[in-house]
Amino acid sequence: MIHVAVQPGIIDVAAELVRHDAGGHGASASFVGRVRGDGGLAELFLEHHPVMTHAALAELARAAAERWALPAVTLIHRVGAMLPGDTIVLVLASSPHRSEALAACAFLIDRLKTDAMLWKRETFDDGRVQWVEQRETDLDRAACWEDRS
Amino acid sequence: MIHVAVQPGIIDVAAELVRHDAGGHGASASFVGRVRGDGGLAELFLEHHPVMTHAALAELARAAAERWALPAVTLIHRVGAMLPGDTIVLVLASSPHRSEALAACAFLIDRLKTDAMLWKRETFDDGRVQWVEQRETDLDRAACWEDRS
Amino acid sequence: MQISYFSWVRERMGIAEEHVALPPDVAELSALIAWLAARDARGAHAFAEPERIRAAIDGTMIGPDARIADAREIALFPPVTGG
Amino acid sequence: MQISYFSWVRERMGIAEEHVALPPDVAELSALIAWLAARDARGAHAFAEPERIRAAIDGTMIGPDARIADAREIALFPPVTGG
Repeated sequence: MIHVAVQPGIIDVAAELVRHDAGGHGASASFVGRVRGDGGLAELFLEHHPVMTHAALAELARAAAERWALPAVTLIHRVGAMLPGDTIVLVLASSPHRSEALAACAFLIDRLKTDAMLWKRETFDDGRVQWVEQRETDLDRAACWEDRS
Repeated sequence: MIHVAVQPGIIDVAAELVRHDAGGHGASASFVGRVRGDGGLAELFLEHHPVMTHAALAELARAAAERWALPAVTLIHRVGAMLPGDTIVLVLASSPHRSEALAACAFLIDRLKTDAMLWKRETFDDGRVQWVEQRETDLDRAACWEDRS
Repeated sequence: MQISYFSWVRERMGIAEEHVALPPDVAELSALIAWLAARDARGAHAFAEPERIRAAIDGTMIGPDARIADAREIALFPPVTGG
Repeated sequence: MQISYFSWVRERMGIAEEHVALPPDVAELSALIAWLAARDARGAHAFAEPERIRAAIDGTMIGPDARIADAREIALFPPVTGG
């Protein structure tokens, strides 16, 4: 089962785990990304495209499910205004075997950094506001999945 | 915070997530391994050493926390008799950054297959009982962590 | 043709989207960006560095040489920073 | 000296642990395994393939040439299959 969501509401990790695990998979890998309060961050705003963001996540989930023959993939991205500690993204990948689940989970988190139309804007305690710049390391990590089979 | 347990009781994944996430880490990777009912498996029994099993898991958790500078590692292994669908092992690794959390999670699940004194015995619906043999692929996966820095 | 803007491109343009009637010589993406940059001060600010601009036509990512004549919607935005 | 057995080694021996008084010439792990294999039918069954036996002295993994004279507890078991 593939479940993809782009939502302004809080990501309920426990509820998503229950939904995802309904099949009782042999191996489940997960990744949870949260807003860090580094450097006095007060708010993280995540802008998205009303159509393309969901389409990109759905395509990534489909690609991972096909590549590693996964019975279940969950990919949920929050958008809009968030506070430090809030969950931004949840990736769940399940398989009968651990190596497929772990690889798919890493693939999904790496690739959604570069493939999904999402832009982060940071607001700090002192009033500064800045859009996050794309990092070379993210591009490198995402690209390395192209070379493997 | 490092939390390691070897327990005959059910692993409460939701409760362990809450305990582990108390620090509000930027990135958390997890792995859940469950008993698969392949081939008519009726029961999985996991034998352990009363002292060495916990010591090995504690050493692995310590090594991972040190190698990737992790603020939190949880490593819980169930022992004794289990049914298909039961959770055998839970790995949680958190870091400010995703690559460290993902790498540590994969390291821990690979290495505990070869480093911890645990032995699986399978009982099938037709009454057959067999001890699981060590797999070369598990040794290879565990060994590959030796070469990386 | 509808053009939509995202992230700091949207902020610098001051609008999320607009409908434009393009001159016939604006046929590729690069020409559209140059035309927007020359149109007014907001465009000049938003598109001062064309190499930092990414684009999609009707939901598909495109390069600077892509023809835009048949597009219904063009999205213009900086490199993504999600996850 | 206490010897403890695990997994199918324990099942074949029929006991989880025992105390033994070793002959003075049984000084290394490999000699201990040969001695157990020669002692009775259960030992012969459990230790028919010494290359499949792993061991630890007082909580530390050891190889076949390790000296065992000073051990308090020796654990004998097959390769692990956890996770």
